[in-house]
Amino acid sequence: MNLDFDAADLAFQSEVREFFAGGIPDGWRSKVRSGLRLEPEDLIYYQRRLNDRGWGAPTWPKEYGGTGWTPTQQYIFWSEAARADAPAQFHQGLELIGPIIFTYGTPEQKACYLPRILTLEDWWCQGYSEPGAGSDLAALRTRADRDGEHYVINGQKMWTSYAHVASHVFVLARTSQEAKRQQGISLILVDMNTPGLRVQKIPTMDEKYHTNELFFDDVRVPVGNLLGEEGRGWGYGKVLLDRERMVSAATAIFLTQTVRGIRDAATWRRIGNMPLIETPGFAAKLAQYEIEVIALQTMVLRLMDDAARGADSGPRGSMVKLRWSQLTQAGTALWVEALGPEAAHFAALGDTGASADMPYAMQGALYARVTSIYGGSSEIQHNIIARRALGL
Amino acid sequence: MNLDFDAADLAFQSEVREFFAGGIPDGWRSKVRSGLRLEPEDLIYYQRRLNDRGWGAPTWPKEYGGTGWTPTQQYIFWSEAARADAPAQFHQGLELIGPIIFTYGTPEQKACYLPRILTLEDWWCQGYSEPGAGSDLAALRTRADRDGEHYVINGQKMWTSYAHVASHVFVLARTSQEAKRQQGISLILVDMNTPGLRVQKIPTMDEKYHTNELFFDDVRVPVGNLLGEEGRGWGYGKVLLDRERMVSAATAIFLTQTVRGIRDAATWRRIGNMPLIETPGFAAKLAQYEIEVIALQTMVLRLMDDAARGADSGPRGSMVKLRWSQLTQAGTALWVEALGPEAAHFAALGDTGASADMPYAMQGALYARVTSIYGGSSEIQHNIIARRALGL
Amino acid sequence: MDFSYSDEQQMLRDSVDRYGAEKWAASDRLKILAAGPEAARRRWGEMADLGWLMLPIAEADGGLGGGPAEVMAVMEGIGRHLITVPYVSCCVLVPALLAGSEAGAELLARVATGEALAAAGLIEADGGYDLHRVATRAERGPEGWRLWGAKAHVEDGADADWFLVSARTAGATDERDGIGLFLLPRAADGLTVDAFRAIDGHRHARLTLENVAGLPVGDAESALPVIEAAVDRAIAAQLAEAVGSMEAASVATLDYIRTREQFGVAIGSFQVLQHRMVDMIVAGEEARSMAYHATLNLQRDAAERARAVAAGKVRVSESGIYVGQQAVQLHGGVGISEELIVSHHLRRQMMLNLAFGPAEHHRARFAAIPA
Amino acid sequence: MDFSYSDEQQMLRDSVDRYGAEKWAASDRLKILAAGPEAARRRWGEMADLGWLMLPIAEADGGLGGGPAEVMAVMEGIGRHLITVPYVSCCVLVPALLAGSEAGAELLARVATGEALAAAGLIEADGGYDLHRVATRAERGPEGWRLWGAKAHVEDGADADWFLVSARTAGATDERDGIGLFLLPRAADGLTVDAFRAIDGHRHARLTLENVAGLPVGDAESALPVIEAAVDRAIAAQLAEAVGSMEAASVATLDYIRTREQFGVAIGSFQVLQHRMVDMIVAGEEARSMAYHATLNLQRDAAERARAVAAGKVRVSESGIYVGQQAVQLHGGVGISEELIVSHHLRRQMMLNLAFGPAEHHRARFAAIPA
Repeated sequence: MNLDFDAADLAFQSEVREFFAGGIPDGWRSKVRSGLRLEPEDLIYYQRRLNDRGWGAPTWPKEYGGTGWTPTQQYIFWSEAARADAPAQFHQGLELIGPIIFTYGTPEQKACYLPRILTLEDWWCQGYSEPGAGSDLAALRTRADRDGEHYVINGQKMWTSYAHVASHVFVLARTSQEAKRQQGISLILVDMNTPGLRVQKIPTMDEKYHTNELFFDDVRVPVGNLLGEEGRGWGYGKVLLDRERMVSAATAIFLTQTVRGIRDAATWRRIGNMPLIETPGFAAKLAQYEIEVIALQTMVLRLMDDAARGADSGPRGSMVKLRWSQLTQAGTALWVEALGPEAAHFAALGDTGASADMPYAMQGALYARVTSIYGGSSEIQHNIIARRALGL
Repeated sequence: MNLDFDAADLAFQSEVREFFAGGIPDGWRSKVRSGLRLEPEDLIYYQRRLNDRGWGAPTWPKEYGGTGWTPTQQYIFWSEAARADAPAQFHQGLELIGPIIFTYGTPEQKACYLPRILTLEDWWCQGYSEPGAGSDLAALRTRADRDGEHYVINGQKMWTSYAHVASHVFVLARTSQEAKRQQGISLILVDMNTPGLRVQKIPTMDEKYHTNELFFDDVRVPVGNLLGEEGRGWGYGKVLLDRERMVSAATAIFLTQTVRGIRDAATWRRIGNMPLIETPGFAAKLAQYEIEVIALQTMVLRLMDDAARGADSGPRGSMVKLRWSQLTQAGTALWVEALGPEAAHFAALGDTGASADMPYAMQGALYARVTSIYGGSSEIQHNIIARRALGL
Repeated sequence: MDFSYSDEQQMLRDSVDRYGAEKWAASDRLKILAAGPEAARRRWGEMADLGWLMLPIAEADGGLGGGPAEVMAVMEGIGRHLITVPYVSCCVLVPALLAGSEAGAELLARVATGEALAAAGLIEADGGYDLHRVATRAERGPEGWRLWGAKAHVEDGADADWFLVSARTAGATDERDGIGLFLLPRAADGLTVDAFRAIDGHRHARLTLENVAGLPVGDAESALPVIEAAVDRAIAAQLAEAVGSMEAASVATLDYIRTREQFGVAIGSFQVLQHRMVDMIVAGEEARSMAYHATLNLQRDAAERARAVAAGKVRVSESGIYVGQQAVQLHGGVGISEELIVSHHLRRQMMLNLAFGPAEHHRARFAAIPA
Repeated sequence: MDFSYSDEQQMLRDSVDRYGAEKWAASDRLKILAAGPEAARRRWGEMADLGWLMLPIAEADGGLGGGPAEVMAVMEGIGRHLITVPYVSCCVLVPALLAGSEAGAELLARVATGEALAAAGLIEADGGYDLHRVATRAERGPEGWRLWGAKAHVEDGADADWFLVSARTAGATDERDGIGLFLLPRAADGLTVDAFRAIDGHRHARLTLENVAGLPVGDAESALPVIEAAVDRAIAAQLAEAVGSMEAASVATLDYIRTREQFGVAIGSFQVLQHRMVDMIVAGEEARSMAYHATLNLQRDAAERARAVAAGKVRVSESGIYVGQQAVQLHGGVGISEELIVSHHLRRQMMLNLAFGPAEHHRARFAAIPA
């Protein structure tokens, strides 16, 4: 048992730290710390800088253009990124569809899609949820009917994040109406420019544009866009499930950024003659928050250690997701509290600006509410852990 | 809408305050504040003093020796009792079986039992729960078989509080084996001295002796001891249910005693040169606790107001029980926290005594854990509210 | 002791509910908030016509002399329907600050009819929401009083025609004595008004005062007791608003979990969601009790009043945010959409907590007042 | 980076589990606790024979030089089986205080074999658990050092043969410099030992010192760094104990809800209980992570060590009490009975929180150390 990095890891840490030193524009800081995504052009710029360095896909094997890093290296990389207020990479291509493509795709699909994910030339979004199929995804009704060399897709998808930016969408659709529930569902890759596909914004309470409804009206795609076997789409989700823990783990590492955001705001604001951060009440709250972040990050380290040893970490991925969403919510709320009266000044009416942290802290706090809903709600995570870990 | 008492109520308040002034022995204080029951002899002394004044049964109608008080008067009485560190009256006779007897009992039963409850000559305990029938009381298996002019009772009861002190027990038992679940259950009054009835202590973590198992081995009681109709025992519980809110309400009023216990301990203990109560952290915790107590007591006032107007207060009795148990637990835990290192000194080994508040605060904190289990656990209260108030 | 509304109060309550259902339908909310100042003035005029604007103004000041319970009856409805207007700031706080003053008589008359909007600047950047921490200075010169300083936040101040501002006429920044209250028009020379929109649609302001002429209201050296009492009234009114909003959010959520199906059954059949819904209802009952407690203590002495209002603020804030968050959570994805009303309730609860100081501030305030 | 026990550590862990299962069966617990001092000495001797008592003692001091991970392996088992012995106080804390000192060499040799029990008195009544708040005085006279004062709490001190006591040799009560550490036998003239039993069966003491002769250990003016480091070691050991206890309480609860029937079904089929059980498991995972974090930082510099241990203490205390309480709650009535083991785990968790300062103390300590 030890927490120390070996010499090679320490050398790697220096290398990464050097890469990030000074490389992150100041303007990203508040947004990044509040857990909000940067604008697409910024994410593309960031992804290409990483990819130029060979670090475009920290979790992919080398043969597909990934880094082939060990879990410890991944942890070091993400920790240093968090330390430098770098953003998390946009994950829908890198972590969701990419691994399915390199695991189940044809050689042509791999050659076509993987390099373009690394450069963010292709921006992928995920067409899974539907109005009647949220937590109960297996109730989905979108259909893909075979017509010669094409599938004809009809239906509606919901909560398709970044569809308005994306070039491609991966869709779960029924290719058989006989089979029930999970069976008869296939995974199909669709170019967003295909006729009949319409994107409609869903305005959300944080006033950021990040999610959409997708309408499929006789959308014809070549059968070559089927990923893996017909009717097996549901099963490919399992690959996702195994990698999902890495997505949660990586984002959990970035919570140290929120800590810095709170700390800066509470250092700046004064109550009488004392910085807020020195008042015992606030100091205790921040301490509690930092401690819970340390606990979560140590859970992540243990997950990484399991992964490195090829050990089964059971439902700890779900636990990380659960606690991460709670801490994202608690942290952004504490940040808003630190701002005091400024927190009521979300948007300037007229030509004076709001404070440096606003509106990001508040948007972060509002956006954070969805983290316990998406990617399997907290209630669903509880169900999963109860079933998998406890056999209940 | 107003919170003020009218002139008559104010006069009554003075009268009650005068009664309690100086009338409560100092030695009761710590025990009472920690929510622990006094020794039986003290409770008997207290009950008789009240009864001599005509205040033996604050919630009973006058015709049975009660006070006939309005809900407002009851509230005033309990508030003043709490203010004076008087104990809560022992409720199993007064609030549980008494009202069933005066509602469903025969004239003989009323004449025989009610006066002796008022004087605590008869000490009642409740034989409901069984090893296999806790939250699911309808699963009870104790049977009372008719044999001529007697019932012969066989079975086992559990969690019979104060059976070791009691002179009588009221028992729910099956008088019909055909009828299922709630049907075929009767309510029978049993003298604790009846042959075949055995009491066995259940040692509990608070190290106080308060509860027991009861073993019925061919216990023969006259059929005249049946209360109400045979097979209708379950239904009489409804009377209890309606009165239960008064038990919860009354005990909730006594939480101000716990506040005083915490306050005294935190005033006495010093951290460096400062009383604990002046440190911002503890002050905030105590404030939060007091505020929640105020909220609960205002809920109780509203319950009383409903009762005075004959309005249905819905499941607010369950809500009061739920919150009362949470606050009993939180308050006693805060008291233990206030004691600091002394809290580790539960019982002296040898001839030196422990601190004035120990072991009561700690026993209170341990005993408090059962308040969310007995009388319908918090989970059951949630079920009840979901069903009754929300129709879920 | 009586916790029921009188028939008249009940009628008032019903009328607000009718108005809210008609004019502030959830489905129209985004449109209403986006409408310009003219539409806002028109809506405000409707409320004036119904007599609500003059309701809290004392009879001696030309109002209807509605007491705390009448204000509560109105505010519950404002909360239930998320009626987003500066009612508390302009019609509860300002009249309480100006009550009986000569300086404010004319303004109150115009507030009562809806002709003028007024707001109060009482909070400073370093003041930690304490009303006695006033660094803004007022100096008496040959031509009257002049003010220098800044007010970090003026609740509902964005569109105000008049401002009431606390300023120090004597003593050090955190002394309780030496605080005056001054009235100034928006157009006053030397006054800069920065306006902001909050996440709940309310429109606030920040003031900078650079040698601004102000008319003193009442005693220029000891206005603090009046200010604290007035703010407690405003807070109590907002507690009732929070209770109304909680109720509406809970009703919407209960309807939703009864009808929304997942895994082939209504999600309200899942025990975990049932118990969560129960916790929301219990929180609502607690909040209602605390709103009553605070409101019915408004007319008692200063310490009792302050303790009751501070206690109310703490518990209602906690309950309100909890209910708002869980309403969103139980709705799942649609809970965060602009289209459904629940996220608007959450946003309002978050901002109600901040107005006149968050729960943390009032918890410390409560702790400092002997019982 | 490595979070797994080595084979040797795993063997140690298994051996404690075997011993616990054999000698500390839940069903024998009350009997064991009620047995007299002789039985206790016998049990202690068994642990000496197994080599556990000398495990944490440095090799230079004649021990096995077990590091933090070895101690953690032992402590998990002590927690899982609720082995109620003064192991942390006598075998972790005292050897860390005495490490390398001449004064303590003989005592350590006797601790290693189980012949002597020692305990440390470091906490004073007004000290708020701060180790530097020392009012007990030590004065050097012609015949050596004499001590005056009181120690409010000596963890596991009831049966100690020797006491280590902090005392001020210079400076004011709350200064970090001027603190010495002194060794005294229980029979010392002027020493009064009041003994107490805690709710978890541990036996503590309170000391009063009236002109007591004490042998200085190390530097009589700057023992604080050693004391703080030693206490952090003791705390880390207790974190592992808490984790073991949580694990056992959760396993017992899971077994219970799987088999206990109400309303015709196993209560583990109720979703609310399932989710509660999950929260217990998550709390246990968090606590384990924090115990590792604290333990593996013990050998880093003082600030890092203190921050990690304080953080561990906060989160493990919160998690442990939560798990203990819910274990009792999910068992219902029998949960509070002496007969079942769950309430014993709750009691131990409550007392582990208090030992060397509760979560509140360590939260403030954490906040005061820059990251």
